[in-house]
Amino acid sequence: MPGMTMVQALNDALDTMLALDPEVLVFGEDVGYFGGVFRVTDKLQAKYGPTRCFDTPIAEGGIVAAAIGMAAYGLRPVVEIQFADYILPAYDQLVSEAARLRYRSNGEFTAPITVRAPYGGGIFGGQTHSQSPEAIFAHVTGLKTVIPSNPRDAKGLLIAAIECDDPVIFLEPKRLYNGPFDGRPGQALQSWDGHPAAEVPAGHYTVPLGTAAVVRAGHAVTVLAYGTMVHVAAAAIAASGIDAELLDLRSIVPLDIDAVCASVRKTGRCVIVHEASRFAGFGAELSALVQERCFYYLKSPIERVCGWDTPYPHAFEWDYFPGPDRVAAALRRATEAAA
Amino acid sequence: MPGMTMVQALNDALDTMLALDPEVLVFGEDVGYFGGVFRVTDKLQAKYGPTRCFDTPIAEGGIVAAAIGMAAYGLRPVVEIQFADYILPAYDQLVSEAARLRYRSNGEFTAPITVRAPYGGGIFGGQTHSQSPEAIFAHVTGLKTVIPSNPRDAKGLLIAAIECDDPVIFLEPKRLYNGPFDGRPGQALQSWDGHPAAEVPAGHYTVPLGTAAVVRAGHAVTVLAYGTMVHVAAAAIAASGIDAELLDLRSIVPLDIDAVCASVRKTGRCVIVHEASRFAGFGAELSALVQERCFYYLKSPIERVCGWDTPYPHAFEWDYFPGPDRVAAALRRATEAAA
Amino acid sequence: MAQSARLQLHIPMPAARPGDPPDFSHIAVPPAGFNERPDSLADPGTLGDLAHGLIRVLDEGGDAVGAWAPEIAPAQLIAGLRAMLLTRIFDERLYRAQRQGKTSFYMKSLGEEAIPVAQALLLGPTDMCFPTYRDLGWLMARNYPLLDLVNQIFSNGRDPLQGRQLPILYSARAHGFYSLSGNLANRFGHAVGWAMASAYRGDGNIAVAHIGEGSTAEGGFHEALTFASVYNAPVILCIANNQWAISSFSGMAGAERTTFAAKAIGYGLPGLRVDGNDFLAVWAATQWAAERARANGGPTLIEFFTYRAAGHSTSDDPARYRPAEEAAHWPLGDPVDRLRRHLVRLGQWDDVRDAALVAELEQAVREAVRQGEASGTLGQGKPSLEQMFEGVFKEPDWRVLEQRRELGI
Amino acid sequence: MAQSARLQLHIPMPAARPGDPPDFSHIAVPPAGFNERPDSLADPGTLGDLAHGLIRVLDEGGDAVGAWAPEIAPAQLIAGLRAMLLTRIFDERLYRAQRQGKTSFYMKSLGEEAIPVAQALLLGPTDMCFPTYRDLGWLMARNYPLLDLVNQIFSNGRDPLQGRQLPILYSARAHGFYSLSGNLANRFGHAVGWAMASAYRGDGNIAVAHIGEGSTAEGGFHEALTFASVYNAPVILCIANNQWAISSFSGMAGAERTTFAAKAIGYGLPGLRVDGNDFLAVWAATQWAAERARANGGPTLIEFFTYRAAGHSTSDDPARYRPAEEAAHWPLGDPVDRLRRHLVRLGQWDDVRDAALVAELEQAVREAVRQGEASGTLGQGKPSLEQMFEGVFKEPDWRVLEQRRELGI
Ligand SMILES: Cc1ncc(C[n+]2csc(CCOP(=O)(O)OP(=O)(O)O)c2C)c(N)n1
Ligand SMILES: Cc1ncc(C[n+]2csc(CCOP(=O)(O)OP(=O)(O)O)c2C)c(N)n1
Ligand SMILES: [Mg+2]
Ligand SMILES: [Mg+2]
Repeated sequence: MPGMTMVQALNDALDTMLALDPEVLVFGEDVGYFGGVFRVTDKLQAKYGPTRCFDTPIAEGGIVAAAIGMAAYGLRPVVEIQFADYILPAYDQLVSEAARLRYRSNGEFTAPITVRAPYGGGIFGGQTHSQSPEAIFAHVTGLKTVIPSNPRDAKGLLIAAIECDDPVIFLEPKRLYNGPFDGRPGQALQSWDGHPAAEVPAGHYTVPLGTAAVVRAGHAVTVLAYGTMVHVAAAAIAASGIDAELLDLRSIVPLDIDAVCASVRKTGRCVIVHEASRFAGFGAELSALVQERCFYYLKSPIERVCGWDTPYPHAFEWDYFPGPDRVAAALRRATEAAA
Repeated sequence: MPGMTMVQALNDALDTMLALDPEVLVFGEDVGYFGGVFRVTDKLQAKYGPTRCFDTPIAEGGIVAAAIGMAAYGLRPVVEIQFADYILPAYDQLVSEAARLRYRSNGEFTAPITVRAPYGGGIFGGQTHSQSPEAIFAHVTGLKTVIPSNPRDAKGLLIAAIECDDPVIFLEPKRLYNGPFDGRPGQALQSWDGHPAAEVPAGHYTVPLGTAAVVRAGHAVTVLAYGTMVHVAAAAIAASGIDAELLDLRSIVPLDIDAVCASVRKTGRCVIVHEASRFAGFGAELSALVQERCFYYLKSPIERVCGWDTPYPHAFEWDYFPGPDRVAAALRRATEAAA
Repeated sequence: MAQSARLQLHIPMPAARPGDPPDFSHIAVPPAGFNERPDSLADPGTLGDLAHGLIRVLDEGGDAVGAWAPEIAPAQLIAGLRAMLLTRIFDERLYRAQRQGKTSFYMKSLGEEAIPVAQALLLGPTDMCFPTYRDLGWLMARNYPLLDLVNQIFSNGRDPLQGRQLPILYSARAHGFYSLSGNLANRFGHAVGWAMASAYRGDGNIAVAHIGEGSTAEGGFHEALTFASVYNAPVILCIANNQWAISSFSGMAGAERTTFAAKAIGYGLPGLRVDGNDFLAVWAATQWAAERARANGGPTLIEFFTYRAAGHSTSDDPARYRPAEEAAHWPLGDPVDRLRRHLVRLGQWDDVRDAALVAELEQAVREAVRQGEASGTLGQGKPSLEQMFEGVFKEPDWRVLEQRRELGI
Repeated sequence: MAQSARLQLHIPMPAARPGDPPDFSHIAVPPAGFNERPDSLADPGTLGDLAHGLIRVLDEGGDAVGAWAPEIAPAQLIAGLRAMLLTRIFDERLYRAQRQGKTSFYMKSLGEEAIPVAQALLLGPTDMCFPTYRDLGWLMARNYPLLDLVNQIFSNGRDPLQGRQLPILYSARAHGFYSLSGNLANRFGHAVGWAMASAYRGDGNIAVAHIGEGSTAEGGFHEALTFASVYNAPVILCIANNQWAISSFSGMAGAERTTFAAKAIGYGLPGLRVDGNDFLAVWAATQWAAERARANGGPTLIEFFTYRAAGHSTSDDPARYRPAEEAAHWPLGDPVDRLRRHLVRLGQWDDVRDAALVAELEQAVREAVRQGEASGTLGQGKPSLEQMFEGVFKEPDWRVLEQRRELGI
């Protein structure tokens, strides 16, 4: 099985679904002839024709509105928002319409759309090409939110998202598109080649939404992460020498609450890692859930390692980014703290 | 001092600022001649003229965009979004522009705007006239978020918000506009008359943003609430007979973290109450902060009493709404749970 | 040449406020039959007059005149009158029910009934209407059961939407009526996507989208028009310009400067300005746009010029912001009276038949309300509690399941 | 009459893709001087031709012809040429700096320099430009220090924005240049609010807002135009139609059906379509709109018809989606060459002076880059770490203070 980058795996997922299901349409800004600014839709227009994969006007709200109308008709639109930072003009359509259509119409109309967006930092994109807005979707009843961390999951999760009968926000860590990243900016770019998770099965398969993956089993402390931070956390664990258990949540809604609780009950300690700003970020919900459900197991305070409560600052990318040193420090605090 | 309703107190705050500061403008949908669908801007156009208080086109994004441009020029716009549910079309302007303008321009341009919106449920407004979106603002670096619970605070906080040099989201619990509400729908409507907090000082005064109020001192458990839920929590405490300490946060950004920690360290137990859906709501951040800072003081799991993780359902208003019985049950769980 | 002056901020103001005499002197009403009727595939560049004129068919005497006069079988005209009357009678009765505390909220479409009724009768069963809250007439014309309407309004156990949605925000897929919701303008773009899907599939279905003139200020209106024009979607985009948006007059949405139909020009689309109180003009204009759409001619924007004769909703008191007698002075008259007059002129209608029809419809509405009340009104006899937790997702996740248990169900 | 047909979804396609010969046959270029120049307070209803024509002043030979030919002192023309050349030389040099890894990102305005340069020279010091990322020319014309530009691009310790913003997203209040950011269209409405504030105060300041043709599809564009027209704001709303939006041609924003200037008609505003590569036409059209705005005549929408001769940004390779030679075939030529030819024709310019100016500007840019590098390039010599935490609010709250400590500063 040849290794694939995450970009290739996502492209393969779209290719697979376009081939299998004539109701699947792929559209967004620059996704047609050009194949997308990150190449995720490369060659799909040439292969399936301009009515299956096409460009759109620059209007994220209009893109999502059109997708909802198509889905209500019976199609399976998969739209790309060029950067997650630019999903906000579509926020009202996602919250007030896509998320609520099934409920308010008692199932007469539904919006099984998939909204893909490159997400997160690590590429010196500055304030408006680096943000991680997952928390504002996690809070919305009726939306599912998925964040893959490697090529194999990316393909299987994207196919699962497209086949899901509910609207799915699919956030793609752009720093992982062409190689894993452990949060150490100094070194040479890593490639997906040879990475076990770069072995992507051909054809149709799914990774079910709502199932976390145990990336590393351990006993000293549980680390909850998703997206780029899974790799950063793994590097921090290795560096710290602490026998941590690392969970890749893969989707935050639905959340694999059983896997989270099982691990924390075993280790009695928990570190939560995400790139988004800390305050009212998704880490807060994870922390609240863990202390509600594992209170009598906890030996030390749950730690959160997150982006600072500032906008994403261009020159200070690596000062803002919660790298392996900050994660390792949290692992030490969590494991050293008195029970 | 005559008693005022919250509507009158808010109107008085706007009247006071329009009189004091020619740079203050008040505008929004139906706020001009008509005085607003909840009467908060009643008579202001007649008193100050159509260029100080006026109607706008129905375009929340356009309203906030215009306000930002005016603020950049040097004015102090105070805009009304007719219902908090309809603030979402302005979300991108608030997050990407108002919240970031000072930071990205290194202070060359700032957006000292105040965005008022009637908020929360309890009036059978159904899905789109009842929501509590505070969490999606609390997560945004650069925005302040204020939620008053009584007339006196409402006036003092609104004046503080208008005078604040940062953008402020000012959420007005519409169920409290014309009387307090303890969460028991059965009984006759209560009036603000005779309520101590309905005694509103005349003229200019402020309630500083970021200072919580201790509504009731107690030792058994700390209750964190804001807006309508302050009254519901008070009723639940009275009904339960538990010696709880009730904090009215008043603003969630800035958050009075010292008051929160001081209380929980004293009581060792904590119940968080809000009307918004629970998952990834603002209660999650409060829970995370409390367990991070008071871990070794906590005798029982922090409880959250919130709206369910469903849209706001018209017929089921009182099943969705976290009323005093649910709060009282949480108080019992928190105080009975073994240390 | 222009001189620099002290700048002034312009705040639009309506011609009349409470206390003033009603004033519609700024509204020009061309005679019925005035406008030409170009071919339905005509180049939009040649249609500018239609965006600034006013397509009218029924003259004062009740005759259908001019190039736009449509061919409509008398039975269809009578069906239209019936649906308009039924809408009006139902509105009156359910508005009262809200005042009686049987529901939380209600909105009437008084004076605007001709628009959805004519379109519902004209368009096909598999076409889809993306309505506003003033389009009850569509459901009446499509014979949607009155009892289902009442049950939805009362949020009782038989409510088709199971108490999840505000009264009158119906959803009726089988009747070609898309799910309504409170957020203005949001569904205008859904209509375009729906029409694009029909075109993608090579089906023959078209969409008709409705929006109020005040809501055209929302960005979503522009995005919908942009997508419709770029992809040549088979959709009819309709603006009901009823002069008011709650307390704000149409000038707050741009009417001081030009018509709403003129907005079509900036997208290279046909824009028709139509007398919305003229059942035949509504029919003819919609038919023209439907022909165009079905022939791959793409979208048409139609401004229906009408007047909101009632208050905005049960929460509103229009006497606070406009002269109480304004409705009576509306120069385009009442759509029901005008269609009635036409039918009389055709010898198809008389007072006896009219009285009988009104009595029959009043009886039908009374009966539906009685049956609805038997199933419960707001707060009494609501749907089973599980329904609060149903339909968040296709399958409930652990949060909803736990919360159901927490609530003891 | 139209026949029902099998519906088809239309997907716009440009005339030429890589491998095809460049094809601009669909672009009509009227002769310079063709359009009339109405009074600057003329009724928009009479201006339809200007929205569909193309205002051009400079003819092939470099003469200024027709009613729109403006009075410009030679010194001003030379200042314009200088700013355009400086913009182009600076772009070239800093684009290279990105390739050398000295910064993360860069965008050129090659071929579009005439638009911001003419406006910056024409408009007043207290007017405000709400720019796009292709308006560096404004800052050059206003003599913004080159070194400050370089420091911002290198995000070094002397960066006026202290490393907080992406390269080229400048802010320069004293030079009448509003804070740029990445989100397209969002600041179009700020310009309207700013202009409303000037009118409210009774000041004389006007705003000029820029947007790309692709970005006109955003809802914010429509909302800005609606507010501008409703409140008659003193603002000039400018669309730079450079034919491309990254890889999407202007047809993706509606250009298959009509002009962008025609969008003004739906708001009852004047719409001018202008040769954006003609310095004198840009000047004349802006002057007309500025006169109108200052006389309380309200907003004007201007489409500047131009061509994006470079790639979208350093992240882009246009050869992937358009013929490489397209720029060379652009029918409206190059704005620098055309202004040069005009100056020569006036006897105000020759090759010697031109060569001297180019040499001087190249030297100035080299020097600024050298000095900027001395203060540091991306990653080396960034601003002090506290700057990451400054300016979130006017006063830092406890979160920022704690996090600073956590980071050990
Ligand atoms: C996004 C949004 N903003 C504001 C409102 C509040 N609101 C409800 S109806 C209305 C007026 C709409 O006027 P118009 O579009 O003319 O429709 P009409 O009521 O006249 O039929 C307003 C402002 C809303 N429902 N949604
Ligand atoms: C809201 C938003 N959506 C998408 C983008 C990504 N993006 C950056 S530039 C661009 C193309 C803009 O084209 P146009 O408006 O024509 O301006 P031009 O680059 O041609 O000057 C896109 C899609 C963005 N920056 N903001
Ligand atoms: Mg209206
Ligand atoms: Mg462009």
